[in-house]
Amino acid sequence: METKTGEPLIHLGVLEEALNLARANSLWPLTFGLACCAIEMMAAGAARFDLDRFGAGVFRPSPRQCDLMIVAGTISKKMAPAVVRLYEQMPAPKWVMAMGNCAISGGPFYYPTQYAIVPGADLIIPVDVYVPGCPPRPETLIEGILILEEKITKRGRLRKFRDAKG
Amino acid sequence: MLKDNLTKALAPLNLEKVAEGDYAKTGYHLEVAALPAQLPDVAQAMLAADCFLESFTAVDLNEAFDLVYHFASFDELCRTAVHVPLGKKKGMPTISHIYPGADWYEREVFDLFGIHFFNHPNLKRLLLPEDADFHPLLKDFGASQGND
Amino acid sequence: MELVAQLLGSEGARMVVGLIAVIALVSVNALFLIWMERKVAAHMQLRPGPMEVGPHGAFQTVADAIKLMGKELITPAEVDKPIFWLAPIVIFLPVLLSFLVIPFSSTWIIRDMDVGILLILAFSTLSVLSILMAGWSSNNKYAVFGAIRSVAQNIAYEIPLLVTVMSIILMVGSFKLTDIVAAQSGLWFVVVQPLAFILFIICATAETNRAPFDIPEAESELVAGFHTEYTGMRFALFFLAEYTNMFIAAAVATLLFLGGWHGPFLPGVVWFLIKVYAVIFLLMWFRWTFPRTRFDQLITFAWKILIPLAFVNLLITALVLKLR
Amino acid sequence: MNAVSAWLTPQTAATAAFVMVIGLTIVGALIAVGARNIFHNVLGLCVSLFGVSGIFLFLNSPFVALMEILIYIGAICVAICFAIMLSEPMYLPPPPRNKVKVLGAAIGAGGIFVFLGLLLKKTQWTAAPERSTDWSVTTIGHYFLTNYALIFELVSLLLLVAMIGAIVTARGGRSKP
Amino acid sequence: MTELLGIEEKTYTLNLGPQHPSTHGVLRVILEMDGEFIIKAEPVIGYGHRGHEHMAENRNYTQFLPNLARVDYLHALAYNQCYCMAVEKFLDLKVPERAEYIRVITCELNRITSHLLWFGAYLMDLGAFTPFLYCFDDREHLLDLLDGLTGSRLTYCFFRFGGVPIDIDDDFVAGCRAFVSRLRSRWDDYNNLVTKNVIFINRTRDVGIITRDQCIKYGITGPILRGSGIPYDIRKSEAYSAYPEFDFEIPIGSKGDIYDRYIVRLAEMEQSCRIIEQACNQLPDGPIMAEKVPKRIKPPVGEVYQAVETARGSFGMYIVSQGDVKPYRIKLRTPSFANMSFFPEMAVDNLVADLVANLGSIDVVIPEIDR
Amino acid sequence: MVFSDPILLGCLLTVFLPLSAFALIMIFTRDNHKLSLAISLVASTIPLIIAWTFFFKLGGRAPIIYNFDWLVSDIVKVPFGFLLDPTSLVMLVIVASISWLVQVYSIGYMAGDQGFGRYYADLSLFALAMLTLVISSGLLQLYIAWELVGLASYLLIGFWYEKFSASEAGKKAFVVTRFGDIGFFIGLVFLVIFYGNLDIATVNAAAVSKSMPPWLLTASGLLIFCGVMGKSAQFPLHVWLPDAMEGPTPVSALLHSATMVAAGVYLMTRIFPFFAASATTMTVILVISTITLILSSTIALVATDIKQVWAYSTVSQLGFMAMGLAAAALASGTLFAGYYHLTTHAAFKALLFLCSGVFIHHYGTNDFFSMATQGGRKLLIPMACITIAALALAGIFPFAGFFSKELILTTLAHLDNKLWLVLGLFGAFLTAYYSFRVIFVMLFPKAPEAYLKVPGHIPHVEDEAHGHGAHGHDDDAHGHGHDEHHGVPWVMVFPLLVLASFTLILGFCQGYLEKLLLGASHPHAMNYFLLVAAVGCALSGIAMAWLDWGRKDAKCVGFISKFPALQTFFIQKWYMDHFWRWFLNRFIYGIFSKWFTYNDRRVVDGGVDAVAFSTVGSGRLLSFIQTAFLQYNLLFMVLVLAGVGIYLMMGR
Amino acid sequence: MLLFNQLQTYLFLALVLFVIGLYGVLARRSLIAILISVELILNAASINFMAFNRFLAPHPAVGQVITLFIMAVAAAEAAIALSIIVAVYRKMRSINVEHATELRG
Repeated sequence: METKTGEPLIHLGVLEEALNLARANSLWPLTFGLACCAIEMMAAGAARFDLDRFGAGVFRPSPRQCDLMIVAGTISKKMAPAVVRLYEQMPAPKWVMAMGNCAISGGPFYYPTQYAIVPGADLIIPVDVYVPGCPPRPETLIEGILILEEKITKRGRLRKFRDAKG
Repeated sequence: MLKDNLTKALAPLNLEKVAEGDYAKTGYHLEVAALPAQLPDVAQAMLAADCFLESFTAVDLNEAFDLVYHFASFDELCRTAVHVPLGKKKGMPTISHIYPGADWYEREVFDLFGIHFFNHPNLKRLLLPEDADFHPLLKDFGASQGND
Repeated sequence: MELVAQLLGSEGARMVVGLIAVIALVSVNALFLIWMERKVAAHMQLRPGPMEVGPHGAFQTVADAIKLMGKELITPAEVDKPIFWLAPIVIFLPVLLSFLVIPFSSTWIIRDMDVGILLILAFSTLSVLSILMAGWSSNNKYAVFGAIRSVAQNIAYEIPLLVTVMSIILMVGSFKLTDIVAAQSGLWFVVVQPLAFILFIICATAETNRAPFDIPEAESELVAGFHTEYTGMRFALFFLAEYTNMFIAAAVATLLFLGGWHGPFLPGVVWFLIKVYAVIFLLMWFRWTFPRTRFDQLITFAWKILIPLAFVNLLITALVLKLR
Repeated sequence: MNAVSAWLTPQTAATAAFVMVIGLTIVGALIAVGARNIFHNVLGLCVSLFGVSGIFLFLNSPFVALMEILIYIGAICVAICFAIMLSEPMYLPPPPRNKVKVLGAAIGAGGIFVFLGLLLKKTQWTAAPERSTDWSVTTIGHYFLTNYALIFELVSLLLLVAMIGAIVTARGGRSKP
Repeated sequence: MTELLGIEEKTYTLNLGPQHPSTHGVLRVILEMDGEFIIKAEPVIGYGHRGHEHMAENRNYTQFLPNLARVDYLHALAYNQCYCMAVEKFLDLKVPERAEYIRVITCELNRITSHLLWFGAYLMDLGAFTPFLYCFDDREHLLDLLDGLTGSRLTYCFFRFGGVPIDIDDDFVAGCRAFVSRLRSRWDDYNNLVTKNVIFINRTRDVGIITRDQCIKYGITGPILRGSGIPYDIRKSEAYSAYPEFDFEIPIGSKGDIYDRYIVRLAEMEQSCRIIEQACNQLPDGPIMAEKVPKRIKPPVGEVYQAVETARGSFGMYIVSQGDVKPYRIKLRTPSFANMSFFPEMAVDNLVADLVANLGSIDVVIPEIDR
Repeated sequence: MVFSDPILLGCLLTVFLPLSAFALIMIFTRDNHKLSLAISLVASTIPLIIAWTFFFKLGGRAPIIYNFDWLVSDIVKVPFGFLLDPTSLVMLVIVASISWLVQVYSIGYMAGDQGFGRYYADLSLFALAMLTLVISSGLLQLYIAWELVGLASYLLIGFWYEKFSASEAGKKAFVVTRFGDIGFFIGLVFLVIFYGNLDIATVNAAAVSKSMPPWLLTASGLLIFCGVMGKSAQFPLHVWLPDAMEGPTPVSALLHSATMVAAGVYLMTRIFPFFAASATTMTVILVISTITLILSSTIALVATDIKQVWAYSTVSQLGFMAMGLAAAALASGTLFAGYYHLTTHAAFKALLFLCSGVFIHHYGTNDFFSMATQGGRKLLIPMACITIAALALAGIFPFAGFFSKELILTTLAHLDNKLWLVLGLFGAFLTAYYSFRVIFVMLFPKAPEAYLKVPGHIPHVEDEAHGHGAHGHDDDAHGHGHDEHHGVPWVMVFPLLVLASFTLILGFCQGYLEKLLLGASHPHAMNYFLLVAAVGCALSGIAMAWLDWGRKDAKCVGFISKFPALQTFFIQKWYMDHFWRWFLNRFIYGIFSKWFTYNDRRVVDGGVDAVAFSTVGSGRLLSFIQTAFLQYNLLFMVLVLAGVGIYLMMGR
Repeated sequence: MLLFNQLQTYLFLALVLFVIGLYGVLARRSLIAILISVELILNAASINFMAFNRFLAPHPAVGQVITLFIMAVAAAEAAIALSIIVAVYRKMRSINVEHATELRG
């Protein structure tokens, strides 16, 4: 008997889809900022941009209650173990977003004799969405979240989902 | 004038140099050069004149270090730069008991340059992880470390 | 004995139906309240709040709830497992039981006990115990902190709460909630006992751990307080219980001070719910307006101001009643 | 169907509930005394007290049952938890049991059990010839202020003294400078 | 007895951070506690260390300019200005007056964004959520202004050696005026919501008092220093750029507690508004770039120390040049580093809640400490 | 009910306003001086108005009694309630007025004190207690108020508790009065056990109708008089009152001269028929009060502290009142004489204290010789007032004291044994002498050296001051240094004027008061011999004082110095303090410690000697049980109990 | 006769509770555990009172009144005991009774 790895044995069809839809529409990020990008992340949650519109505005301080880790800023080598640990503390299913150039690749700080930073979050934890910018504007972050939702549901968020169905 | 007072106060210490600085060019009102052993006395004199330690760092001159202390005052515009030449592999007396604020500055210099400070209460790495084995601001760091 | 027989006899069906209704109410109410809280907060903060999931984000909490059900339940290695598992259930049970005696209108009540108000008060004290269980078993310093704070706070605020309620009971001469409401058919007790009402609201805010008294879960200090280590559905139960507790506190305030189901034109149930949600709105308003108090200031406030005031209020009530 | 309904009378249901309550009481008490972890002890006590409260319900007094929950669980147990958190460092392993003491205690308690059990068995309990049926809370309140007024005052005094005593004794920790 | 049980002390350690809601980024504080009281607090920094100073030695002077905005991303323009002024000192460049005015206007706008952010974030530390959103709302209007001029929202890199690259127009000036009047209309809201709030006053009054002596010993600067009643502001004392031409005051506190710092920051926003207003009114015409700026920046051998007043205090740059295109050594004297080094003394014998209040009142920007 | 009945509402307000003021100030506003003052003043002004309204509206009417059930059982019935009859109304007016005046006066006297708020809270507590005492309808309620008054007194005496002597004095007052109160309480218990009722009206009626057994009357009467002895500072429990002068002077005026100490005498008038029913009791009272009168008058002769003089004078006048009451009972007279003296005494003694307070406040010393040498007479209004009060105290026409003293002396004259009358007259002579000793010294000061010979007088020691400097006052800030002469604040002068006018008026209200109290006025046949004798005694006392202290070349030593032994005896206060110390040591500590010593020597030492060797072995054996491991002891107990129990059960 | 309608049931239950509590008092080391056991004993007494009240007493309020008194006393006892425990802990850093032997002569 052959099963493809990563595929569940039993597909629960509609139920799974509904669950994914719920997950996509309720992405609770971790209150966790590393550097400059954290400010833009805060701005995204604040009045003008309001991440809460998409259900992603519930910033939880404890990793145990989060779905989404937004790596907002440079990961220093000193910080890297803590980031990994936080990621490990999050309950599955969980997603990671690399926000800003530093988290994507080390950004402006990466050069031959750089000794202090980890050039890219994906070197230590799996990243689902990359949001470029230095720092990315809040709109970009929102776009990143929308893309992540698409990735989760394979179709997009609720409105798109409905349109696609209909 | 604070500058004159300081000159007076530093006179008995037999420092290498106590001279007026060129504020327009360097931003200093007073330039001082001292030997490592004299530094605590200089700091004491500075504290007595109500100056605060504005900044402290080292410069790696390849063959030796140049330690630079900047003092300034809240009451009057008067910045004093104290240069202390220090040979490689030599230690430096701490002034953290005079200026508690110097504690972190000295730890930083220890961290980045590897300069040891005598009698420092808590001399361990400040910015880099505890287990790091290099001092990045040494001029030969790039050569030895290579790429990462 | 007679009482127990009665409990399980003809009343049995009524209770079962009631319980089912209560569970439905609790979940719907909590979903609605969380949505309401997010909307209220958002509008106070110059932003729209949840908008995308359903009309005006109405299904937002549904999505949250479904998501939480689908999350991994992590039991950290160092926790005291049985207690860790039990705590979310224990926090929920007394909350459910309290609904047994709440009269939504003169007829909509599962069981009109003689000591109804006492039942609510007694079971509301149990929530502290579950918070303690949760905090202690988590084996996390922040959680223990949250638990200790919660206990100290609850001990301090339970006393004025009980004393305040006593003054109402003294006026009515009955522990029965329907009697208390019936006594307010003319004048609501909030008019007669304004001080008691204010004290009650303050204590209820503290009892439900809401801002500005939310120090057991003070985010900026204790991460998430006693439920720092909880994930998924277990965490959701704490959330659910918090909002249900809020409902109960508001319901008791309505019953004791705001005339329960009394009101013109509309049916009693509607009036009752309107009042309850108005009180809840008040609590939300507090939360989104005030900074958090400091722990010692909170305790000092209770012991030095609330408790004496509550006793003075009781004393005056007793005197007026005796001499009337 | 008939058999089931004959079996499922209110009486049997009540008996089942009673057995459950007793079970709760005794199991709780056993946990309260037997468990090594002090926090489990307190929780056991809570369970046991919950059972006792149920027993009071069976004994026709919902008022006392609720007071039991309010005072014993809501106040005393919580206070005990509080004391645990304030005093015993929770991360220490429980001390080993002293076998002699445990054995002695078991013998002593067993002896008392036998003694009182015999006493219970051999005593003839007779009810009062005339019994009132007034179970209301009002009457209890009335009794507090008439026949038992002195005890009431004494208990009030006791509580006051206890409060002051507790404050005085437990005071003297660090305070905010 | 204690030996018997193997307990030496009843204190225990609590790790605050590196991820903790109140540490504003990646700071770790190791606390030794007795109950809720802090016996000893030891900050562990370096979680945001990116090696700016090392980078400086590997870049030429112009290449290093954008780095400054990442050191203190909340008041980037002041850092820009400091660096530009230091290099200008080296090269003996005279910046045209209009450029100085533009620098002052943008720098003060940026200072207001920084203080607004502090205001909101601090109130969030104290558990009040709504002021945070209010501040961000105001801040967005400001960011729009700066965004239009500089092309970025946060990490500005706007000043050049010898002036500014882009001139401002009347729309910008009108926008500044509109913003100033808008912000002034908000003071009432802020005061009613926060300044007069009993809970807020109780939590901040007489907490975290800093004395003049401590300021000197630790080199504390900025609003904290002024909260302790010392009127030290580099904009006045060294009077760089166009600052001597404006009439503004240095707000100071009396007790040196958190509330004083809060009041000082609020008053500073108002003073910034005054400066912006005056600058807009007196804006001179003329070039915005100095003449004969060399294409290749290659300062002579020597050293320069330049200080400016940022939102967090005195920022100093110490540059050593060996006559190369790359700086030989750049030392960034950041205000939060000195301010934070006082934190252990400030935290001791307080409650955890006060620790949060104290930490917030320092207004730390972690990358600025860690560099 | 309460709102429909203004009288009851008035009573309740009278009691609960001070109570709420006390609570409010103590809990909330203690640190806010102005607010505390406002609260306290409101809470004393309204009772004042109520008291006067009651006095005029209800004065002539039948007693009004409100009784509410408090403790009810089959055997005992203890109500709480209010009794408004002429006796209580007059006292109510006195208490309300003087406490109001003192509160006003204290605004000036206590200004700037750190404990200002606490002071007013304590005053409110006192007002609560005293007003309750006055209008309570039952003896138990009265007893509770009585103890509360003691508590307030303790708090106020020890108000400056940082000062050792003040806190000691507070404790002394508390303990000594408790001594008497034990008797009082036992008396009440007697009454309850054997009679079952503590309602004042019922008790009085029962005593009059002889439905109470005579032995009970005597026994409980004497026991209750113990309480009076404590509170009204009768011999030998008078020792606390002079020490109580450590409190602030307004407190001395209010508590320790006018109202609280009069509570004892008030209690006697309250249950006068009950007391009067037993001649034995009354004789004992007469003896004790006479001793008190003479004893304290003689001590007052030599006191140099102005407050001490008035304190002993208070003790003697209280004795005088008690004498009047006792004599009236024995000669089947009425309570009017004693009660009238209580009234007038309240006015002029409060005046005396308040005037002295002005001097103390101003000069920062208690020693009246020092005041005099510093120019005390320059404060005109206080000087005039203190002279008026002293005239009243000495019993000079037309001041209030004249009439009331006259009345008591008349009552004494009705007794068969004329010795009492003679002693009373002697007391009057002494009173006139010592009061005018103070007045003359103040009015005609000599050079400071002239007073050096006065025993007890220590010139220029400012640390002795009660008022200022020593108690956290900043002399410079408030300018109370003795060399800075400035005006006295009007809030301190106003009460003086009010009281002075009372002192003048009250004498002529005799008829009105008598009618009010007794229902009818009995025109007294003027006993001219007595009149002449009394005024003569007073005048000769004054003349003697003039010779000793007033005239230009007076020797300033006092006639008493002719008898050095006697003088020492008086200065040592009749060795009463020594007596008490000896008594305590001998009987209280002595007995117990002896017992313990005995136990130690015989049981312990002897035991050791006798069983020295056997203990080693048996001790080892027993140490298994006696390990102080509580649980083993307990286990042992349980095992024994179980064993015995099972054995018994088996046997059945 | 139903189980819950018999006096004996309740008395026996109280006895069991009492014995468990007694065992705890005798065997446990921690002061808090002893306090817990004492609470059990008090509850056993309360059950007895309530049972007598239900089945025997002339007036059903009396037993309830006494039970309430027991609760009050228990509360006072707990308050004092706990404060003592905290104080003992502060002083000796232990709440093990076997360590609290300063009374030993």
